[in-house]
Amino acid sequence: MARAGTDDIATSSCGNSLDGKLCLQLESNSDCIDVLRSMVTVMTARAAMSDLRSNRVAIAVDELFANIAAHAYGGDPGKVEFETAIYSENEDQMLIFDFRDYAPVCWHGDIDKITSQPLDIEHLCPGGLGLRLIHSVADCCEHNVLENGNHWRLIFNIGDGENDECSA
Amino acid sequence: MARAGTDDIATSSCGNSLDGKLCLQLESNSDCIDVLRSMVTVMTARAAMSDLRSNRVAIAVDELFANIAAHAYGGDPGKVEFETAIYSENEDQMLIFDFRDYAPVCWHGDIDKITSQPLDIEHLCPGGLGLRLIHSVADCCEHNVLENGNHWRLIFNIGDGENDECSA
Amino acid sequence: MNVALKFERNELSSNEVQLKVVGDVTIHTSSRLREQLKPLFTAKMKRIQVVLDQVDFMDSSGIATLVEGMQWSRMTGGHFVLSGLSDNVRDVFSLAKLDTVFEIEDSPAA
Amino acid sequence: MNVALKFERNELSSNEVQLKVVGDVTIHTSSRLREQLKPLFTAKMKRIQVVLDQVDFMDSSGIATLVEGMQWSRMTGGHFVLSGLSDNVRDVFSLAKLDTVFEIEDSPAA
Ligand SMILES: Nc1ncnc2c1ncn2[C@@H]1O[C@H](COP(=O)(O)OP(=O)(O)O)[C@@H](O)[C@H]1O
Ligand SMILES: Nc1ncnc2c1ncn2[C@@H]1O[C@H](COP(=O)(O)OP(=O)(O)O)[C@@H](O)[C@H]1O
Repeated sequence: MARAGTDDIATSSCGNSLDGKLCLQLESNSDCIDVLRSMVTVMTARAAMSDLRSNRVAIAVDELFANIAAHAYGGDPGKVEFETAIYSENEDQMLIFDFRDYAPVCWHGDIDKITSQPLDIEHLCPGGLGLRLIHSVADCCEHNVLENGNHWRLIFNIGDGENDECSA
Repeated sequence: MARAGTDDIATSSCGNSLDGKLCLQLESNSDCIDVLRSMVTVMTARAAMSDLRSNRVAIAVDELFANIAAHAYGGDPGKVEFETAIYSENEDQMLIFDFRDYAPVCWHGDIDKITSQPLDIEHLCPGGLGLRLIHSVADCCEHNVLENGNHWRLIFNIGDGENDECSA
Repeated sequence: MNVALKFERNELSSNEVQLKVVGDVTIHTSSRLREQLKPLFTAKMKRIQVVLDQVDFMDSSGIATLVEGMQWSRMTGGHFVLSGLSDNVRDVFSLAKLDTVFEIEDSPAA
Repeated sequence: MNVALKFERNELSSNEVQLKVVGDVTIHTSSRLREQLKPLFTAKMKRIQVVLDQVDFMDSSGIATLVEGMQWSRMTGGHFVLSGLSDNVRDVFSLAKLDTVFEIEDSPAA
Protein backbone atom coordinates (compact mmCIF):
# COMPACT_ATOMS: atom_id res chain seq x y z
CA MET A 1 0.00 0.00 0.00
CA ALA A 2 1.36 3.40 -0.93
CA ARG A 3 1.40 4.97 2.49
CA ALA A 4 3.49 7.70 3.96
CA GLY A 5 5.68 6.53 6.83
CA THR A 6 3.92 7.30 10.05
CA ASP A 7 6.64 9.56 11.34
CA ASP A 8 6.21 11.78 8.33
CA ILE A 9 2.69 12.74 9.20
CA ALA A 10 3.64 15.55 11.51
CA THR A 11 6.52 16.99 9.63
CA SER A 12 6.19 16.62 5.91
CA SER A 13 2.44 16.38 5.54
CA CYS A 14 1.06 18.90 3.11
CA GLY A 15 4.63 19.99 2.51
CA ASN A 16 4.68 20.38 -1.21
CA SER A 17 2.06 18.79 -3.34
CA LEU A 18 -1.47 18.62 -2.15
CA ASP A 19 -3.18 16.48 -4.76
CA GLY A 20 -6.61 16.99 -3.34
CA LYS A 21 -5.42 16.37 0.19
CA LEU A 22 -6.95 18.41 3.00
CA CYS A 23 -4.87 19.20 6.07
CA LEU A 24 -6.04 20.90 9.21
CA GLN A 25 -4.06 21.97 12.26
CA LEU A 26 -6.07 22.79 15.32
CA GLU A 27 -6.36 22.58 19.06
CA SER A 28 -8.28 19.67 20.50
CA ASN A 29 -11.22 21.91 21.33
CA SER A 30 -14.62 20.28 20.89
CA ASP A 31 -16.03 23.34 19.11
CA CYS A 32 -14.00 22.29 16.06
CA ILE A 33 -15.75 18.97 15.62
CA ASP A 34 -17.97 20.35 12.83
CA VAL A 35 -14.91 21.45 10.87
CA LEU A 36 -13.69 17.87 10.74
CA ARG A 37 -17.15 16.79 9.71
CA SER A 38 -17.28 19.28 6.84
CA MET A 39 -13.95 17.86 5.64
CA VAL A 40 -15.44 14.36 5.82
CA THR A 41 -18.40 15.56 3.76
CA VAL A 42 -16.07 16.85 1.03
CA MET A 43 -14.10 13.62 0.90
CA THR A 44 -17.05 11.21 1.00
CA ALA A 45 -18.69 13.21 -1.80
CA ARG A 46 -15.50 12.88 -3.84
CA ALA A 47 -15.54 9.16 -3.09
CA ALA A 48 -19.21 9.03 -4.19
CA MET A 49 -20.20 7.36 -0.93
CA SER A 50 -23.85 7.06 0.05
CA ASP A 51 -25.34 9.35 2.67
CA LEU A 52 -25.43 6.48 5.17
CA ARG A 53 -21.79 5.55 4.60
CA SER A 54 -20.75 9.19 4.72
CA ASN A 55 -22.44 9.49 8.10
CA ARG A 56 -20.59 6.40 9.32
CA VAL A 57 -17.27 7.86 8.21
CA ALA A 58 -18.17 11.10 9.98
CA ILE A 59 -18.95 9.17 13.17
CA ALA A 60 -15.58 7.41 13.16
CA VAL A 61 -13.67 10.66 12.58
CA ASP A 62 -15.72 12.43 15.24
CA GLU A 63 -15.13 9.67 17.81
CA LEU A 64 -11.40 9.53 17.17
CA PHE A 65 -11.04 13.29 17.59
CA ALA A 66 -13.21 13.19 20.73
CA ASN A 67 -11.00 10.45 22.21
CA ILE A 68 -7.81 12.38 21.50
CA ALA A 69 -9.30 15.47 23.13
CA ALA A 70 -10.70 13.60 26.14
CA HIS A 71 -8.15 10.86 26.77
CA ALA A 72 -4.88 11.76 25.08
CA TYR A 73 -5.00 15.41 26.17
CA GLY A 74 -7.29 14.85 29.17
CA GLY A 75 -9.61 17.66 28.15
CA ASP A 76 -6.88 20.30 27.98
CA PRO A 77 -6.18 22.00 24.66
CA GLY A 78 -3.48 20.26 22.66
CA LYS A 79 -2.22 20.33 19.12
CA VAL A 80 -3.85 18.01 16.60
CA GLU A 81 -2.98 17.56 12.94
CA PHE A 82 -5.66 16.07 10.78
CA GLU A 83 -5.18 15.02 7.19
CA THR A 84 -7.42 13.32 4.67
CA ALA A 85 -6.90 12.07 1.13
CA ILE A 86 -8.03 9.44 -1.31
CA TYR A 87 -5.35 6.92 -2.21
CA SER A 88 -5.43 4.29 -4.87
CA GLU A 89 -3.59 1.04 -5.12
CA ASN A 90 -4.06 -1.05 -8.25
CA GLU A 91 -7.80 -1.06 -8.83
CA ASP A 92 -8.66 -0.24 -5.23
CA GLN A 93 -9.32 3.17 -3.81
CA MET A 94 -9.49 4.11 -0.19
CA LEU A 95 -10.33 7.14 1.83
CA ILE A 96 -7.79 7.76 4.57
CA PHE A 97 -7.81 9.97 7.65
CA ASP A 98 -4.69 10.58 9.70
CA PHE A 99 -4.60 12.10 13.15
CA ARG A 100 -1.40 13.20 14.82
CA ASP A 101 -1.31 14.34 18.42
CA TYR A 102 1.56 15.42 20.68
CA ALA A 103 -0.07 14.15 23.84
CA PRO A 104 1.91 12.94 26.82
CA VAL A 105 -0.51 10.02 27.20
CA CYS A 106 0.18 7.33 24.67
CA TRP A 107 -2.44 4.76 24.01
CA HIS A 108 -1.15 1.21 24.40
CA GLY A 109 -4.53 -0.51 24.36
CA ASP A 110 -5.90 -3.07 21.95
CA ILE A 111 -9.00 -1.92 20.09
CA ASP A 112 -9.93 -5.44 19.02
CA LYS A 113 -9.83 -6.64 22.60
CA ILE A 114 -11.89 -3.72 23.93
CA THR A 115 -14.50 -3.92 21.20
CA SER A 116 -14.83 -7.69 21.31
CA GLN A 117 -16.16 -7.58 24.89
CA PRO A 118 -19.91 -8.08 24.69
CA LEU A 119 -21.95 -5.01 25.61
CA ASP A 120 -23.43 -5.37 29.10
CA ILE A 121 -27.02 -4.40 28.35
CA GLU A 122 -28.16 -4.91 31.94
CA HIS A 123 -25.53 -2.57 33.35
CA LEU A 124 -25.19 -0.10 30.53
CA CYS A 125 -22.87 2.75 31.27
CA PRO A 126 -22.86 6.00 29.37
CA GLY A 127 -19.26 5.66 28.16
CA GLY A 128 -17.25 3.17 26.22
CA LEU A 129 -19.06 3.40 22.88
CA GLY A 130 -16.57 5.41 20.85
CA LEU A 131 -14.05 2.69 20.06
CA ARG A 132 -16.87 0.23 19.32
CA LEU A 133 -18.35 2.62 16.78
CA ILE A 134 -14.98 3.28 15.15
CA HIS A 135 -14.27 -0.42 15.00
CA SER A 136 -17.64 -1.25 13.50
CA VAL A 137 -17.52 1.32 10.69
CA ALA A 138 -13.87 1.69 9.66
CA ASP A 139 -12.35 -0.89 7.34
CA CYS A 140 -9.17 -0.41 9.29
CA CYS A 141 -8.08 1.56 12.35
CA GLU A 142 -4.36 1.69 12.99
CA HIS A 143 -2.48 3.23 15.87
CA ASN A 144 1.22 3.99 16.15
CA VAL A 145 2.97 5.22 19.23
CA LEU A 146 5.40 7.97 18.26
CA GLU A 147 8.22 9.41 20.31
CA ASN A 148 6.18 12.46 21.21
CA GLY A 149 2.59 11.48 20.69
CA ASN A 150 0.32 9.29 18.66
CA HIS A 151 -0.60 8.64 15.07
CA TRP A 152 -4.01 7.20 14.27
CA ARG A 153 -5.14 6.19 10.79
CA LEU A 154 -8.65 5.33 9.66
CA ILE A 155 -9.13 3.62 6.31
CA PHE A 156 -12.39 3.27 4.42
CA ASN A 157 -12.51 1.22 1.25
CA ILE A 158 -14.20 2.97 -1.64
CA GLY A 159 -16.53 1.09 -3.90
CA ASP A 160 -17.82 -1.36 -1.36
CA GLY A 161 -19.75 -0.87 1.83
CA GLU A 162 -18.27 -3.85 3.62
CA ASN A 163 -15.89 -3.97 6.50
CA ASP A 164 -12.92 -6.19 6.10
CA GLU A 165 -11.08 -5.25 9.19
CA CYS A 166 -7.36 -5.29 9.62
CA SER A 167 -5.66 -5.47 12.97
CA ALA A 168 -5.09 -2.29 14.90
CA MET B 1 -0.74 45.67 15.76
CA ALA B 2 0.78 42.32 16.68
CA ARG B 3 0.85 40.74 13.26
CA ALA B 4 3.01 38.08 11.76
CA GLY B 5 5.13 39.30 8.87
CA THR B 6 3.35 38.46 5.66
CA ASP B 7 6.14 36.28 4.37
CA ASP B 8 5.80 34.07 7.41
CA ILE B 9 2.32 32.98 6.55
CA ALA B 10 3.36 30.20 4.24
CA THR B 11 6.31 28.88 6.09
CA SER B 12 5.98 29.25 9.81
CA SER B 13 2.25 29.35 10.19
CA CYS B 14 0.98 26.78 12.65
CA GLY B 15 4.60 25.84 13.20
CA ASN B 16 4.75 25.47 16.92
CA SER B 17 2.11 26.97 19.07
CA LEU B 18 -1.46 27.02 17.97
CA ASP B 19 -3.21 29.10 20.61
CA GLY B 20 -6.62 28.46 19.22
CA LYS B 21 -5.52 29.14 15.67
CA LEU B 22 -7.04 27.03 12.89
CA CYS B 23 -4.96 26.32 9.78
CA LEU B 24 -6.13 24.57 6.67
CA GLN B 25 -4.16 23.57 3.59
CA LEU B 26 -6.17 22.68 0.55
CA GLU B 27 -6.53 22.88 -3.19
CA SER B 28 -8.57 25.73 -4.60
CA ASN B 29 -11.44 23.39 -5.37
CA SER B 30 -14.88 24.89 -4.89
CA ASP B 31 -16.16 21.78 -3.09
CA CYS B 32 -14.13 22.91 -0.06
CA ILE B 33 -15.98 26.15 0.40
CA ASP B 34 -18.11 24.71 3.21
CA VAL B 35 -14.99 23.72 5.14
CA LEU B 36 -13.91 27.34 5.25
CA ARG B 37 -17.39 28.28 6.33
CA SER B 38 -17.38 25.81 9.19
CA MET B 39 -14.08 27.34 10.35
CA VAL B 40 -15.68 30.77 10.20
CA THR B 41 -18.58 29.47 12.30
CA VAL B 42 -16.18 28.27 15.00
CA MET B 43 -14.30 31.57 15.09
CA THR B 44 -17.33 33.87 15.05
CA ALA B 45 -18.86 31.81 17.86
CA ARG B 46 -15.65 32.26 19.86
CA ALA B 47 -15.84 35.98 19.10
CA ALA B 48 -19.49 35.99 20.27
CA MET B 49 -20.60 37.62 17.04
CA SER B 50 -24.27 37.78 16.10
CA ASP B 51 -25.71 35.45 13.49
CA LEU B 52 -25.94 38.32 10.99
CA ARG B 53 -22.33 39.37 11.52
CA SER B 54 -21.17 35.75 11.38
CA ASN B 55 -22.89 35.40 8.02
CA ARG B 56 -21.15 38.55 6.77
CA VAL B 57 -17.78 37.22 7.84
CA ALA B 58 -18.59 33.95 6.08
CA ILE B 59 -19.49 35.85 2.91
CA ALA B 60 -16.17 37.72 2.87
CA VAL B 61 -14.16 34.54 3.42
CA ASP B 62 -16.17 32.70 0.78
CA GLU B 63 -15.72 35.47 -1.80
CA LEU B 64 -12.00 35.76 -1.20
CA PHE B 65 -11.50 32.01 -1.63
CA ALA B 66 -13.72 32.01 -4.73
CA ASN B 67 -11.63 34.83 -6.24
CA ILE B 68 -8.37 33.02 -5.59
CA ALA B 69 -9.77 29.89 -7.21
CA ALA B 70 -11.28 31.71 -10.19
CA HIS B 71 -8.84 34.54 -10.83
CA ALA B 72 -5.50 33.75 -9.21
CA TYR B 73 -5.52 30.11 -10.30
CA GLY B 74 -7.87 30.57 -13.27
CA GLY B 75 -10.08 27.67 -12.23
CA ASP B 76 -7.25 25.13 -12.08
CA PRO B 77 -6.45 23.47 -8.79
CA GLY B 78 -3.77 25.29 -6.81
CA LYS B 79 -2.46 25.28 -3.29
CA VAL B 80 -4.14 27.54 -0.76
CA GLU B 81 -3.24 28.02 2.89
CA PHE B 82 -5.92 29.42 5.10
CA GLU B 83 -5.44 30.49 8.67
CA THR B 84 -7.69 32.10 11.24
CA ALA B 85 -7.17 33.38 14.76
CA ILE B 86 -8.35 35.96 17.22
CA TYR B 87 -5.73 38.57 18.08
CA SER B 88 -5.86 41.21 20.72
CA GLU B 89 -4.13 44.54 20.94
CA ASN B 90 -4.60 46.60 24.09
CA GLU B 91 -8.33 46.47 24.73
CA ASP B 92 -9.23 45.62 21.15
CA GLN B 93 -9.80 42.18 19.75
CA MET B 94 -10.01 41.24 16.12
CA LEU B 95 -10.78 38.17 14.13
CA ILE B 96 -8.24 37.64 11.34
CA PHE B 97 -8.25 35.44 8.27
CA ASP B 98 -5.13 34.94 6.16
CA PHE B 99 -5.04 33.42 2.71
CA ARG B 100 -1.83 32.43 1.00
CA ASP B 101 -1.75 31.29 -2.61
CA TYR B 102 1.11 30.32 -4.90
CA ALA B 103 -0.60 31.52 -8.05
CA PRO B 104 1.29 32.80 -11.07
CA VAL B 105 -1.22 35.63 -11.39
CA CYS B 106 -0.58 38.35 -8.87
CA TRP B 107 -3.28 40.83 -8.15
CA HIS B 108 -2.11 44.42 -8.57
CA GLY B 109 -5.54 46.01 -8.49
CA ASP B 110 -6.97 48.51 -6.08
CA ILE B 111 -9.99 47.25 -4.17
CA ASP B 112 -11.02 50.74 -3.10
CA LYS B 113 -11.02 51.93 -6.68
CA ILE B 114 -13.00 48.94 -7.97
CA THR B 115 -15.57 49.06 -5.22
CA SER B 116 -16.02 52.82 -5.35
CA GLN B 117 -17.39 52.65 -8.90
CA PRO B 118 -21.15 53.03 -8.66
CA LEU B 119 -23.11 49.89 -9.52
CA ASP B 120 -24.65 50.19 -12.99
CA ILE B 121 -28.18 49.10 -12.18
CA GLU B 122 -29.40 49.55 -15.77
CA HIS B 123 -26.71 47.30 -17.20
CA LEU B 124 -26.26 44.87 -14.37
CA CYS B 125 -23.85 42.10 -15.15
CA PRO B 126 -23.71 38.87 -13.23
CA GLY B 127 -20.11 39.32 -12.08
CA GLY B 128 -18.14 41.89 -10.16
CA LEU B 129 -19.92 41.61 -6.81
CA GLY B 130 -17.33 39.68 -4.81
CA LEU B 131 -14.91 42.49 -4.04
CA ARG B 132 -17.78 44.85 -3.28
CA LEU B 133 -19.15 42.41 -0.70
CA ILE B 134 -15.73 41.88 0.86
CA HIS B 135 -15.15 45.60 1.02
CA SER B 136 -18.53 46.31 2.56
CA VAL B 137 -18.27 43.74 5.36
CA ALA B 138 -14.60 43.49 6.35
CA ASP B 139 -13.15 46.13 8.64
CA CYS B 140 -9.98 45.77 6.65
CA CYS B 141 -8.87 43.83 3.59
CA GLU B 142 -5.15 43.84 2.89
CA HIS B 143 -3.26 42.37 -0.02
CA ASN B 144 0.45 41.72 -0.35
CA VAL B 145 2.21 40.56 -3.47
CA LEU B 146 4.73 37.89 -2.52
CA GLU B 147 7.59 36.55 -4.61
CA ASN B 148 5.64 33.44 -5.50
CA GLY B 149 2.02 34.30 -4.92
CA ASN B 150 -0.29 36.40 -2.85
CA HIS B 151 -1.19 37.02 0.74
CA TRP B 152 -4.63 38.35 1.59
CA ARG B 153 -5.76 39.31 5.07
CA LEU B 154 -9.27 40.03 6.27
CA ILE B 155 -9.75 41.74 9.61
CA PHE B 156 -13.00 41.98 11.56
CA ASN B 157 -13.14 44.01 14.73
CA ILE B 158 -14.72 42.22 17.64
CA GLY B 159 -17.08 44.01 19.92
CA ASP B 160 -18.51 46.40 17.40
CA GLY B 161 -20.46 45.86 14.23
CA GLU B 162 -19.13 48.91 12.41
CA ASN B 163 -16.78 49.10 9.49
CA ASP B 164 -13.89 51.42 9.88
CA GLU B 165 -12.04 50.55 6.78
CA CYS B 166 -8.33 50.72 6.34
CA SER B 167 -6.64 50.98 2.99
CA ALA B 168 -6.07 47.81 1.00
CA MET C 1 -23.32 20.08 6.20
CA ASN C 2 -25.21 19.15 3.06
CA VAL C 3 -23.27 19.98 -0.10
CA ALA C 4 -26.09 19.17 -2.50
CA LEU C 5 -28.59 21.77 -3.64
CA LYS C 6 -32.14 20.50 -4.08
CA PHE C 7 -35.00 21.84 -6.17
CA GLU C 8 -38.74 21.49 -6.32
CA ARG C 9 -40.49 22.81 -9.40
CA ASN C 10 -44.22 23.56 -9.21
CA GLU C 11 -46.31 24.66 -12.19
CA LEU C 12 -48.83 26.91 -10.43
CA SER C 13 -50.80 27.43 -13.65
CA SER C 14 -50.11 27.22 -17.37
CA ASN C 15 -48.09 30.44 -17.25
CA GLU C 16 -46.87 30.59 -13.65
CA VAL C 17 -44.02 28.53 -12.28
CA GLN C 18 -42.37 28.27 -8.87
CA LEU C 19 -38.86 26.96 -8.15
CA LYS C 20 -38.13 26.09 -4.53
CA VAL C 21 -34.45 25.95 -3.67
CA VAL C 22 -33.17 23.97 -0.68
CA GLY C 23 -29.56 24.27 0.44
CA ASP C 24 -26.72 26.77 0.19
CA VAL C 25 -26.07 28.60 -3.07
CA THR C 26 -22.33 29.07 -3.47
CA ILE C 27 -19.64 28.93 -6.12
CA HIS C 28 -19.88 25.15 -5.71
CA THR C 29 -23.62 24.83 -6.31
CA SER C 30 -24.74 27.92 -8.26
CA SER C 31 -24.28 26.27 -11.67
CA ARG C 32 -26.99 23.79 -10.68
CA LEU C 33 -29.33 26.66 -9.84
CA ARG C 34 -28.59 28.14 -13.28
CA GLU C 35 -29.44 24.82 -14.96
CA GLN C 36 -32.78 24.68 -13.17
CA LEU C 37 -33.60 28.33 -13.67
CA LYS C 38 -32.82 28.87 -17.33
CA PRO C 39 -35.50 26.60 -18.89
CA LEU C 40 -38.22 28.39 -16.91
CA PHE C 41 -37.89 31.49 -19.04
CA THR C 42 -40.04 30.81 -22.08
CA ALA C 43 -42.25 33.14 -24.09
CA LYS C 44 -45.43 31.75 -22.53
CA MET C 45 -44.27 31.95 -18.90
CA LYS C 46 -45.65 35.12 -17.32
CA ARG C 47 -44.47 34.67 -13.75
CA ILE C 48 -41.34 32.92 -12.47
CA GLN C 49 -41.06 32.76 -8.69
CA VAL C 50 -37.93 31.54 -6.89
CA VAL C 51 -38.60 30.49 -3.29
CA LEU C 52 -35.55 30.89 -1.07
CA ASP C 53 -36.92 30.24 2.41
CA GLN C 54 -34.77 27.14 2.73
CA VAL C 55 -31.58 28.82 1.62
CA ASP C 56 -29.50 29.80 4.64
CA PHE C 57 -26.46 31.02 2.77
CA MET C 58 -25.94 32.63 -0.63
CA ASP C 59 -22.76 34.13 -1.99
CA SER C 60 -22.19 36.40 -5.00
CA SER C 61 -22.23 33.50 -7.44
CA GLY C 62 -25.81 32.79 -6.35
CA ILE C 63 -26.74 36.44 -6.70
CA ALA C 64 -25.05 36.54 -10.11
CA THR C 65 -27.22 33.63 -11.20
CA LEU C 66 -30.33 35.50 -10.11
CA VAL C 67 -29.14 38.60 -11.97
CA GLU C 68 -28.99 36.38 -15.04
CA GLY C 69 -32.55 35.30 -14.29
CA MET C 70 -33.60 38.94 -14.26
CA GLN C 71 -31.97 39.43 -17.64
CA TRP C 72 -33.70 36.36 -19.07
CA SER C 73 -37.03 37.62 -17.74
CA ARG C 74 -36.49 40.94 -19.53
CA MET C 75 -35.91 39.04 -22.76
CA THR C 76 -38.96 36.82 -22.48
CA GLY C 77 -41.20 39.41 -20.83
CA GLY C 78 -41.87 37.25 -17.75
CA HIS C 79 -42.28 38.57 -14.23
CA PHE C 80 -39.33 37.43 -12.06
CA VAL C 81 -39.97 37.30 -8.31
CA LEU C 82 -37.85 36.17 -5.34
CA SER C 83 -39.64 35.16 -2.17
CA GLY C 84 -39.08 34.00 1.38
CA LEU C 85 -35.54 35.34 1.81
CA SER C 86 -33.98 34.53 5.17
CA ASP C 87 -32.51 37.44 7.13
CA ASN C 88 -28.99 36.45 6.11
CA VAL C 89 -29.77 36.16 2.41
CA ARG C 90 -31.70 39.43 2.44
CA ASP C 91 -28.70 41.05 4.11
CA VAL C 92 -26.41 39.95 1.27
CA PHE C 93 -28.81 41.42 -1.30
CA SER C 94 -28.82 44.67 0.58
CA LEU C 95 -25.02 44.71 0.97
CA ALA C 96 -24.83 44.20 -2.79
CA LYS C 97 -27.33 47.07 -3.17
CA LEU C 98 -29.63 44.80 -5.15
CA ASP C 99 -32.51 44.57 -2.69
CA THR C 100 -34.37 47.30 -4.55
CA VAL C 101 -33.44 46.01 -8.00
CA PHE C 102 -35.08 42.61 -7.59
CA GLU C 103 -38.74 42.15 -6.88
CA ILE C 104 -38.67 40.54 -3.44
CA GLU C 105 -41.80 39.13 -1.79
CA ASP C 106 -41.97 38.42 1.91
CA SER C 107 -43.42 34.94 2.00
CA PRO C 108 -43.78 32.41 -0.76
CA ALA C 109 -47.32 32.65 -2.13
CA ALA C 110 -47.85 28.97 -2.88
CA MET D 1 -23.36 24.85 9.92
CA ASN D 2 -25.24 25.70 13.10
CA VAL D 3 -23.23 24.90 16.21
CA ALA D 4 -26.03 25.61 18.66
CA LEU D 5 -28.42 22.93 19.84
CA LYS D 6 -32.00 24.10 20.32
CA PHE D 7 -34.78 22.67 22.44
CA GLU D 8 -38.53 22.88 22.65
CA ARG D 9 -40.21 21.52 25.75
CA ASN D 10 -43.91 20.65 25.62
CA GLU D 11 -45.90 19.48 28.61
CA LEU D 12 -48.36 17.14 26.91
CA SER D 13 -50.26 16.54 30.14
CA SER D 14 -49.53 16.79 33.86
CA ASN D 15 -47.41 13.64 33.70
CA GLU D 16 -46.23 13.54 30.08
CA VAL D 17 -43.47 15.70 28.69
CA GLN D 18 -41.90 16.00 25.27
CA LEU D 19 -38.45 17.41 24.49
CA LYS D 20 -37.80 18.30 20.85
CA VAL D 21 -34.14 18.57 19.95
CA VAL D 22 -32.97 20.59 16.94
CA GLY D 23 -29.36 20.40 15.77
CA ASP D 24 -26.45 18.00 15.99
CA VAL D 25 -25.68 16.19 19.23
CA THR D 26 -21.92 15.85 19.59
CA ILE D 27 -19.21 16.10 22.20
CA HIS D 28 -19.59 19.86 21.79
CA THR D 29 -23.34 20.04 22.44
CA SER D 30 -24.32 16.93 24.41
CA SER D 31 -23.85 18.59 27.80
CA ARG D 32 -26.66 20.98 26.86
CA LEU D 33 -28.92 18.02 26.04
CA ARG D 34 -28.07 16.59 29.46
CA GLU D 35 -29.00 19.88 31.16
CA GLN D 36 -32.37 19.91 29.42
CA LEU D 37 -33.06 16.23 29.92
CA LYS D 38 -32.21 15.73 33.58
CA PRO D 39 -34.94 17.89 35.17
CA LEU D 40 -37.63 16.02 33.22
CA PHE D 41 -37.17 12.92 35.36
CA THR D 42 -39.30 13.53 38.42
CA ALA D 43 -41.39 11.14 40.46
CA LYS D 44 -44.65 12.41 38.95
CA MET D 45 -43.53 12.25 35.29
CA LYS D 46 -44.84 9.03 33.76
CA ARG D 47 -43.73 9.53 30.16
CA ILE D 48 -40.66 11.38 28.83
CA GLN D 49 -40.44 11.56 25.06
CA VAL D 50 -37.38 12.88 23.22
CA VAL D 51 -38.14 13.90 19.63
CA LEU D 52 -35.11 13.61 17.37
CA ASP D 53 -36.55 14.20 13.90
CA GLN D 54 -34.50 17.37 13.55
CA VAL D 55 -31.25 15.79 14.63
CA ASP D 56 -29.18 14.86 11.58
CA PHE D 57 -26.08 13.76 13.41
CA MET D 58 -25.47 12.16 16.80
CA ASP D 59 -22.22 10.76 18.12
CA SER D 60 -21.53 8.52 21.11
CA SER D 61 -21.62 11.42 23.55
CA GLY D 62 -25.25 12.01 22.50
CA ILE D 63 -26.05 8.33 22.88
CA ALA D 64 -24.31 8.30 26.26
CA THR D 65 -26.56 11.14 27.39
CA LEU D 66 -29.63 9.16 26.33
CA VAL D 67 -28.29 6.10 28.16
CA GLU D 68 -28.18 8.31 31.23
CA GLY D 69 -31.78 9.28 30.52
CA MET D 70 -32.72 5.62 30.52
CA GLN D 71 -31.01 5.19 33.87
CA TRP D 72 -32.83 8.20 35.33
CA SER D 73 -36.13 6.81 34.05
CA ARG D 74 -35.46 3.53 35.83
CA MET D 75 -34.89 5.44 39.04
CA THR D 76 -38.04 7.56 38.81
CA GLY D 77 -40.19 4.89 37.19
CA GLY D 78 -40.98 7.03 34.12
CA HIS D 79 -41.39 5.71 30.61
CA PHE D 80 -38.51 6.96 28.39
CA VAL D 81 -39.21 7.05 24.65
CA LEU D 82 -37.17 8.25 21.66
CA SER D 83 -39.04 9.19 18.52
CA GLY D 84 -38.57 10.37 14.96
CA LEU D 85 -34.99 9.13 14.50
CA SER D 86 -33.50 9.99 11.11
CA ASP D 87 -31.97 7.12 9.13
CA ASN D 88 -28.48 8.25 10.10
CA VAL D 89 -29.21 8.52 13.80
CA ARG D 90 -31.04 5.19 13.80
CA ASP D 91 -28.01 3.66 12.10
CA VAL D 92 -25.71 4.84 14.90
CA PHE D 93 -28.02 3.30 17.51
CA SER D 94 -27.96 0.04 15.63
CA LEU D 95 -24.16 0.13 15.19
CA ALA D 96 -23.94 0.65 18.94
CA LYS D 97 -26.34 -2.32 19.36
CA LEU D 98 -28.68 -0.11 21.36
CA ASP D 99 -31.60 0.03 18.94
CA THR D 100 -33.34 -2.76 20.82
CA VAL D 101 -32.43 -1.45 24.25
CA PHE D 102 -34.17 1.90 23.87
CA GLU D 103 -37.85 2.23 23.20
CA ILE D 104 -37.89 3.85 19.78
CA GLU D 105 -41.08 5.15 18.16
CA ASP D 106 -41.33 5.87 14.47
CA SER D 107 -42.89 9.30 14.40
CA PRO D 108 -43.34 11.82 17.17
CA ALA D 109 -46.85 11.49 18.58
CA ALA D 110 -47.48 15.13 19.36
N1 LIG E 1 -6.82 8.46 21.97
C1 LIG E 1 -6.80 7.81 23.17
N2 LIG E 1 -5.76 7.99 24.01
C2 LIG E 1 -5.74 7.37 25.21
N3 LIG E 1 -6.71 6.54 25.64
C3 LIG E 1 -7.78 6.32 24.85
C4 LIG E 1 -7.88 6.94 23.58
N4 LIG E 1 -9.04 6.53 23.01
C5 LIG E 1 -9.62 5.71 23.89
N5 LIG E 1 -8.88 5.57 25.01
C6 LIG E 1 -9.21 4.70 26.19
O1 LIG E 1 -10.17 3.73 25.78
C7 LIG E 1 -11.38 3.83 26.55
C8 LIG E 1 -12.61 3.55 25.68
O2 LIG E 1 -12.80 4.61 24.75
P1 LIG E 1 -14.22 4.86 24.09
O3 LIG E 1 -14.72 3.54 23.59
O4 LIG E 1 -14.09 5.92 23.08
O5 LIG E 1 -15.18 5.29 25.27
P2 LIG E 1 -15.15 6.60 26.20
O6 LIG E 1 -14.37 7.64 25.47
O7 LIG E 1 -16.60 6.95 26.32
O8 LIG E 1 -14.54 6.18 27.49
C9 LIG E 1 -11.36 5.25 27.11
O9 LIG E 1 -12.08 5.36 28.32
C10 LIG E 1 -9.87 5.50 27.29
O10 LIG E 1 -9.43 4.93 28.53
N1 LIG F 1 -7.51 36.99 -6.08
C1 LIG F 1 -7.54 37.61 -7.28
N2 LIG F 1 -6.50 37.48 -8.14
C2 LIG F 1 -6.52 38.10 -9.33
N3 LIG F 1 -7.53 38.88 -9.76
C3 LIG F 1 -8.58 39.07 -8.96
C4 LIG F 1 -8.65 38.45 -7.66
N4 LIG F 1 -9.81 38.82 -7.10
C5 LIG F 1 -10.44 39.62 -7.97
N5 LIG F 1 -9.72 39.79 -9.10
C6 LIG F 1 -10.10 40.62 -10.25
O1 LIG F 1 -11.09 41.58 -9.83
C7 LIG F 1 -12.29 41.41 -10.58
C8 LIG F 1 -13.51 41.66 -9.72
O2 LIG F 1 -13.65 40.61 -8.77
P1 LIG F 1 -15.06 40.31 -8.10
O3 LIG F 1 -15.60 41.60 -7.58
O4 LIG F 1 -14.88 39.24 -7.08
O5 LIG F 1 -16.02 39.84 -9.25
P2 LIG F 1 -15.98 38.54 -10.18
O6 LIG F 1 -15.14 37.51 -9.46
O7 LIG F 1 -17.40 38.13 -10.28
O8 LIG F 1 -15.40 38.97 -11.48
C9 LIG F 1 -12.24 40.02 -11.15
O9 LIG F 1 -12.99 39.88 -12.34
C10 LIG F 1 -10.74 39.82 -11.37
O10 LIG F 1 -10.35 40.37 -12.58
